[in-house]
Amino acid sequence: MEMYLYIALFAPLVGSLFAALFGASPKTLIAGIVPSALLFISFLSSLVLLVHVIDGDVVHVEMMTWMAAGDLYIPFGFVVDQVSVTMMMVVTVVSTVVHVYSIGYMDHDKGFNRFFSWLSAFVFSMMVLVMSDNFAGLFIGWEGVGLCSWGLIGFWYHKESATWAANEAFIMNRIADLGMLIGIFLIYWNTGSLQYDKVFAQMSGVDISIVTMIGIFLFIGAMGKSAQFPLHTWLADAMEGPTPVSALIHAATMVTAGVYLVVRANPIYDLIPDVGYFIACLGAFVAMFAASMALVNRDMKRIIAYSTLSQLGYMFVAAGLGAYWVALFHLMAHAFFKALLFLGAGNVMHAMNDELDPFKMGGLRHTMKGTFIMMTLASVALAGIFPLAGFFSKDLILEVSFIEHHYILYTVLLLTAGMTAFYSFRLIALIFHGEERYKLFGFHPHEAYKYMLIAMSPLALLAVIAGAFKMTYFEMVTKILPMTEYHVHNPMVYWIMTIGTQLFVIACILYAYRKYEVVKEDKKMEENIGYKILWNQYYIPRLYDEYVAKPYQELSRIFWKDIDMKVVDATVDMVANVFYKTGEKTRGMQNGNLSSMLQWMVVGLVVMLALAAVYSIATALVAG
Amino acid sequence: MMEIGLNHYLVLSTILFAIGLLGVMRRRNLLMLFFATEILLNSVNIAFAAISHFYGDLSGQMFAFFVIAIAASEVAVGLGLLVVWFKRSGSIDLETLKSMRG
Amino acid sequence: MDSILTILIFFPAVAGVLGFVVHKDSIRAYGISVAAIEFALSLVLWMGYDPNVSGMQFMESIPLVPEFGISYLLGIDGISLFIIIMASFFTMIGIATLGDTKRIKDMIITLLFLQMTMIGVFASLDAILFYVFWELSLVPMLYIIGAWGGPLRIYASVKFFLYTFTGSLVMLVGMLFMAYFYQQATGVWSFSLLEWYRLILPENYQLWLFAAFFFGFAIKVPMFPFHTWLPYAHGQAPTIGSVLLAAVLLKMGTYAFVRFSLPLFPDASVFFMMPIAVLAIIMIIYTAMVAYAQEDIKQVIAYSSVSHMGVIILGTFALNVEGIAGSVFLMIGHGIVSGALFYLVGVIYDRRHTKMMSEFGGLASVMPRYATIFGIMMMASVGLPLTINFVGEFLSLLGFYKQSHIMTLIAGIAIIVGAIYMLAAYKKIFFGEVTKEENKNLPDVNKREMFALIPLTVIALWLGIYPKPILEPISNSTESIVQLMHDKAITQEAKARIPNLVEEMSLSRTLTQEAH
Amino acid sequence: MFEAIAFYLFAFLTITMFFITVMSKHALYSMTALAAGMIFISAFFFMLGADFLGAVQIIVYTGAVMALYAFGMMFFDSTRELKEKNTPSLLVFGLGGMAALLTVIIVAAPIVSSNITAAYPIVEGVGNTQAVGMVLFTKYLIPFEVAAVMLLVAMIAGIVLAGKKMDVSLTLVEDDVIPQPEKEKEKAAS
Amino acid sequence: MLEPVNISLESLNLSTLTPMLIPIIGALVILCIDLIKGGLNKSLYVMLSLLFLLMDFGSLVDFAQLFSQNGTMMGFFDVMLIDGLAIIGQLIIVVSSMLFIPLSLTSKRFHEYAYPEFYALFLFMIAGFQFMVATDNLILIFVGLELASLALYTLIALHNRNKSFEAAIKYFTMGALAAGFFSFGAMILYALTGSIEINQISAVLAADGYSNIGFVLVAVTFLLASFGFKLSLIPFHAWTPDVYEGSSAALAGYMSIVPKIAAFVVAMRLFEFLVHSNVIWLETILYILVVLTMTLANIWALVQSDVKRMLAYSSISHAGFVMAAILIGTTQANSALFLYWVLFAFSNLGAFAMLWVNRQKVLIAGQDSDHPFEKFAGLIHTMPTAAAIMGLFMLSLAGLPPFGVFWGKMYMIGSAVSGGYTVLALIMALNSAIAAYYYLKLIVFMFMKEPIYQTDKAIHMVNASMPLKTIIGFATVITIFSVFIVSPLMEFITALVYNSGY
Repeated sequence: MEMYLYIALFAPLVGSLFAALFGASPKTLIAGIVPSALLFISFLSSLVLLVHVIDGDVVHVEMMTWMAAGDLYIPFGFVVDQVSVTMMMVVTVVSTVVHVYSIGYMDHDKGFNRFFSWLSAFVFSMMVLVMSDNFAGLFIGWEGVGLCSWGLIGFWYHKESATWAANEAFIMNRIADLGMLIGIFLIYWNTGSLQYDKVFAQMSGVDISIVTMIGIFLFIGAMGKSAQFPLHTWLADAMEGPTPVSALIHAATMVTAGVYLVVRANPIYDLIPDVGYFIACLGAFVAMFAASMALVNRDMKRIIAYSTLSQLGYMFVAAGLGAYWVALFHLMAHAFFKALLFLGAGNVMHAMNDELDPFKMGGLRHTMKGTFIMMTLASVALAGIFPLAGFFSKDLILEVSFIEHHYILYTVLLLTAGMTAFYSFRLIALIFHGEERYKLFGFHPHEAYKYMLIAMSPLALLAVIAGAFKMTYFEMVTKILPMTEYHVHNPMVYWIMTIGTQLFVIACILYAYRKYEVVKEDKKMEENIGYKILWNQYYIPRLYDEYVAKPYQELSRIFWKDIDMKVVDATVDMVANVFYKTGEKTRGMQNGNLSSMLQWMVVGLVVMLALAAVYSIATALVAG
Repeated sequence: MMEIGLNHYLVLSTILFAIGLLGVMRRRNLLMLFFATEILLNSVNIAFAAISHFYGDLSGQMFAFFVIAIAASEVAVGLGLLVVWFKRSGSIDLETLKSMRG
Repeated sequence: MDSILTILIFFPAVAGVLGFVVHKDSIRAYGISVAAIEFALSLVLWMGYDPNVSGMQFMESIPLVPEFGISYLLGIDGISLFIIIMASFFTMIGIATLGDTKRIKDMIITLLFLQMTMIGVFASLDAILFYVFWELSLVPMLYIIGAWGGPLRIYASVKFFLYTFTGSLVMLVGMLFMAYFYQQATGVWSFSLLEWYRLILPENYQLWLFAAFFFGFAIKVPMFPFHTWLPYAHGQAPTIGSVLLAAVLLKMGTYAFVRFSLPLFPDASVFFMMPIAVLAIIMIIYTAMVAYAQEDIKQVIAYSSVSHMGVIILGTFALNVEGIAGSVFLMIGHGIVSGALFYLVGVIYDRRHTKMMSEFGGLASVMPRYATIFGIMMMASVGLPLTINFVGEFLSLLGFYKQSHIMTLIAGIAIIVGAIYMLAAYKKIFFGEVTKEENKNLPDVNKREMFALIPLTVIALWLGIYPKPILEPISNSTESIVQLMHDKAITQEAKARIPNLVEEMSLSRTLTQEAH
Repeated sequence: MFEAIAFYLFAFLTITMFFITVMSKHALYSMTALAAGMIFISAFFFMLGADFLGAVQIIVYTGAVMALYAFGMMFFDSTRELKEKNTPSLLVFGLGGMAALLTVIIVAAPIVSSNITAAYPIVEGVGNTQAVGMVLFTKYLIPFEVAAVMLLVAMIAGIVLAGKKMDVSLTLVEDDVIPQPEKEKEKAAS
Repeated sequence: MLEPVNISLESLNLSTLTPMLIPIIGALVILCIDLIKGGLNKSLYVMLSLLFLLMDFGSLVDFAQLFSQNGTMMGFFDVMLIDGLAIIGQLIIVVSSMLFIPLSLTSKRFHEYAYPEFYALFLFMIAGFQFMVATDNLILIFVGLELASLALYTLIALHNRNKSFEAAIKYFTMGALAAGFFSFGAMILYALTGSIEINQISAVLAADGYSNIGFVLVAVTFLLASFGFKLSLIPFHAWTPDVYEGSSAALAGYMSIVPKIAAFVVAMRLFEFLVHSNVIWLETILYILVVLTMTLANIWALVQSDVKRMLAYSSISHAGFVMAAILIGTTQANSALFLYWVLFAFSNLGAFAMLWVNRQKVLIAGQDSDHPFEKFAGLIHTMPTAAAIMGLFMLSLAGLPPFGVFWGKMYMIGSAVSGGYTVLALIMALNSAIAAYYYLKLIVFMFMKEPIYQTDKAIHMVNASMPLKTIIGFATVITIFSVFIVSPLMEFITALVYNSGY
């Protein structure tokens, strides 16, 4: 089994390096095919491991020492257990699809080879992240995906906005990483190890306040990667990257790393339900918050990004409430349909020459049938309509919050579910239905390559059927996660809830269709203050820009020009200048005149005599 | 007051020495400056002789003797220098000795 | 093997003297061969080094001034070994990749002398001998900056010299005091570090001596607020000067902290730990912000050096094995990375004769290989895991976390602010459209430059992934220092702050046994 | 009594003379006053029983030194009134006065010492000259000889400095224009 | 009647005179040769002087051995005092003279070397200094000092140009004043103790318990002023830069070494016992003098535009630095003084010799002194070796290890440290840093600037000749490898100083 583990882990790396060989040369198809094939191999190995692990076995290897100093001992160790295998499956499946899809999507791009190198490198980092058996290894992957995300968001580096977004994403993530690092330090100094098993085994013996700190700091790390408020702004801006990247990184895998971390560290969070509750609240808040922004946005990818954010909020609610397997399940389901949604959006963008405003589209269902079907499927899944994946996973989270008696959370999540349905179908309606507005702008849409659609189809399939695996999954994953089944015991309530929710969601969908089937300018709404707030994303980006970025820049300049140059350095120069100036000023004493020289001698004599007189008088007085 | 002791001589010597210092400081003519240096040495000689007398010890007189010898040789060298300088510059005024400074 | 350290130190110097005879057309080949032999010798040293011994190895001792206790005492441990290797390595690639330089003969001979002093500093175990090399290293660097530097080169070089010289004179007074105390205690003069290690001083003496040594070391490091010579020196120095300055010369200060301040004055180290940590944090954050405001790419890297040195200082004053080993490792890491970054700036400077970031933009498409290597080095500098700097930074911060949570939290901002200025600089140079006509046809890195850059890149990654061969000897040697400090400490606080490894070692041994 | 009167008289005279020496604008007055002052000093020597010293004082100073100065004065043609730009006199007098005052304050105090022993006591009945000669040629023979060498040096210095050879400076002219020494000239001629 | 004096010749210990007699005889021989046959080449006189100095050196070595066996020797009615200080002092004087005298073998002709009297006076001067250090009789000190000084004034003037006369006259006049100070100070001491021998004086003072402290202080004040002049302590230093500038570089270098070491030895004899008597005043005064001299001289040296003048100020500063030894007063400090001075002698010899070989007779346009910094600009391009050697001497003078002066500096600061003068040690260290600036200035000019004077005339090395180069080479070697001579030197010096009771 170890061999499969290594294959699953390193195949993407090999792919990345292979593509990197062609990094500086013009487009080479093989640079796309080989990494894709390798990823498929990685997927197969993961599958083998899944089959192996599903019965409760765990594959654990220690490849080599990484760091050892003093008592610290960190190996490159990898573990394939039920949790990580889930993630591996998600990662390999989605990434294989995205790779194949990208061969078509990036067809005309100059940076084709570079793209695959980065993309495979990302997959490798993600695999390290999920497979590592210790926090340090997790951190490697954690930073690695950050790096690749930077490279991929800023992939079109000639665009100012892209590079800006890349840097923003990296820096935001770094802020969170600091929290994570501190969490790791705390773990090390309190347990003497960073290996998951050892840490968790000792955790119960650690002072609860420290466990709380650990929980908080680790969660700060998770907040950055999963773009939770207030570190969420980067995710929307990250849409500057190529769409496959958004599908893979900013929907399916990387952003869910935070959820994975919380799930992975469940023995810690189990000890500190208060922190868990906070996580859940924040999750619910973000779910609502992000969904609200998606309601009015006019950028196709940003809408989907906010939807991702919103869904991450859901996952955190589940994780925070201790329903780790639910969170993980939603993570998986979400990965499939959200990636599908993004890839569909990619097709649309391709067709529309990278136009992102859905108000300039409309009626595309005729020219892009395949895409239309798949995106609609994905949206239905996202909205949580039975029997698609979203229903099983998302409604479960609603149930969890209900069962745990967090009714406020429940209400928030329910409302958010409605909003989700609304904005999803607003998008579908705007893109695929109604008039063919694009003609006004002179676009000539066309369907994407066949194989791109074929590549997407596994995702579509999974988006449809993933819910069916719920029980199998439950049994597998609860071998290491807390085995809590969430059932509303009163069947009456259960049915009312389920059907009610379904109806509510469908109502929202219908409202969205009605409202956006025919597009008309609604000035009144746009001048509404609520609309403005939402449209400006609650003014948070501007806030950050005005009150963080600009002051930082200004302060840096002041530090340099005014403090470093005018105070610190000037002081040093002043010390030197004092000596030099004293010399310049007093060298006149040596005026070459013999009389003054003689007088100086006498001055010296007289001064010494004066001191002598003072001293001898003083001695005389003391003696007398 | 009327009993002349060693201190009287010392005070006298000091006063003379101070006059010599005064001259050294204020004279601008090199020759006259040299006069002042003679006063310095002479004033000391009085004190040496006096101490020698009051202590009944000859060393002081010896010292004074050598001081005279030294004064004499200084005059020779000093005048020699002045002569060359005068030949060069036509002046023995201190003001001419200002080519080096700073 | 017995006198390999002597050979290592004086071989370049002798070669430098002989180099005067070599014709200037052939001097480059001569320089390369000498430096390569020297590097090979340093590798031989590594071969012969026994990583399991934590004490000094390859000791040589010849009394120089026995009346005053000065001797020619050499020896290395895991801490100095790798810095020596790094010094010889950088000299080698520095000479090998020297561009078209005026008066190349003078340059190469100067570099060889510089190499002697660099290695001498790290191999000396006698305080005066150490001081000799320490001061002597200023001269070649003065010449390199002053003769081959930019427009402000004279100001920069003189400032560099005088500032460091002043600091080290105070240090000299400290050394003399130390020797005097030793003489008071034992009746004989001695400047041997190993002898000094045995001396336990009262706390107030320790404080004063620590301050005196600190002054010398802090300027060299350079620590805030003594750092302002560094941007000038780097800004004006030729590429090779900056590379060696950043890679090796700055390490003298931090190395000296580990070698002198900590084991000699454990109580003072504990006493001053927090103030120094505050300084280190100011260095980290403040200079990172200053770096962000720079317009000249070289200045960015210069200030980033200061910022990184802050982390090294912090790790050193963690006073535990993790922290100190981390900081020593970071010395190597920072040497490799900042050396490479300075070299990279030199590459672009050779082509465009400007270092202003506003002159560039969009170079990623013009010079993709260059951009890639720069990117890797930048990420290493930012401290990405699996690069060399991460290991050091992680261990340093980890170590200091034991001493102060909140300080480490603030110091950890390093990873944020570091990313900010580095990414901003990278963006300005490499991203965006190529706007300047001159930049459109810039040649990518050539073979000679690759000769320097490839090994550095490989090392930066290799040691990030597999630091063990270096980290293990460092850790071993660090353990003996920490144990020495613990044993010597006299105040309760110091005893508490500095871990006692004798117990812990057994504990860790059981832990590792469990792990296997 | 007589001693006191003599002391005060001569003290007054010497001080006056030297003061004139220092203050006079005329070099001639100045020199004359100096000579007079020195003769008055010799009076002190006689009063103090240092007859030999008194004689030497008169001979050396008034005889030799003053003669030298007189020659010098003639050479420098400085008999006329001098125009001296004097330094701010307050400073000069202040310094001189301070020096005198401070020294006098301290020196006026009596010396208390019981440990003073005369190394070369003045023996009653022995002529001063004889006694001086005795000491000078035993104990102080070396200083005496050194003083002789010093006088030799002074003589050489005087001769060399005032000599004709100083008129053309070899230091200032380039080597190729230096007049060749006689011998080489001859060689060149032959 | 006086008793006739009967003295056995052995008790006179006439041999104590040999070291001084040799140069005197040498001088007389030179004068005689000149009388017999004039117009002989200067090389003859140089070599003769060298020979006599060599003999002198030999006799001193002999004495050093004798001293190690028998201890201090007194001679000639206890006028002569051959103790360790005298031996080291004389050795330094004679060896320095031996190194400086060949500097007159220049390739250019200078006025003073045309005189055989120059060499005679030179040897007389050496004898004078030797007398100064080899006695504790104030009279002999005074006479020796004057003998040397008068000869020195003449030597300066013999360079024969306006500046040298100016220098000689300034030196002479101030010297006369200092002589007055010395005699006044000696007079007070005599009045106090009835003796003019230093050990006697100290014995009487100690017996009195320094009861007449006012007198002591006045005496010390005057003596300090007098020796302050010789040692060029501020504010008695004013002659130094002008005299150095006015005289030839060779002589200036000589003046920075030999007269000062003689004065140091005397100062050590005079003040050491007072320092040990815990007179706070003296300690304060010396402290102030030392610090002022070090610091101000350094500060003034910073702003000089002529290298020789800069070196003049630097030598003032070095003297102040070394004067600290007298203040500290321990055996270590006193040994450090000599060690420092020996090492300083070599570096300074080298530096001044380098200036000397650079001396051109006719200044070119734009040059207003013999050795302006501009003259050395870009020397590394034209004469790399010369530049490197000059740079080396500058670094040594700056106290950069491992070159000569560093060891002296280190030992001196070390003695300050062990003498309990912490602040002084720091001031000394920081002053070295200030000093480094002006030494660097020359290095900057030589190594980092382009040549400034565009001229076809050779202005560097014009005055060089084989002997000069040899001397410079010798100084270079000693400066570089000084670390190897420090140990034996220190052993030798410490033994001598310690056995003399200092």
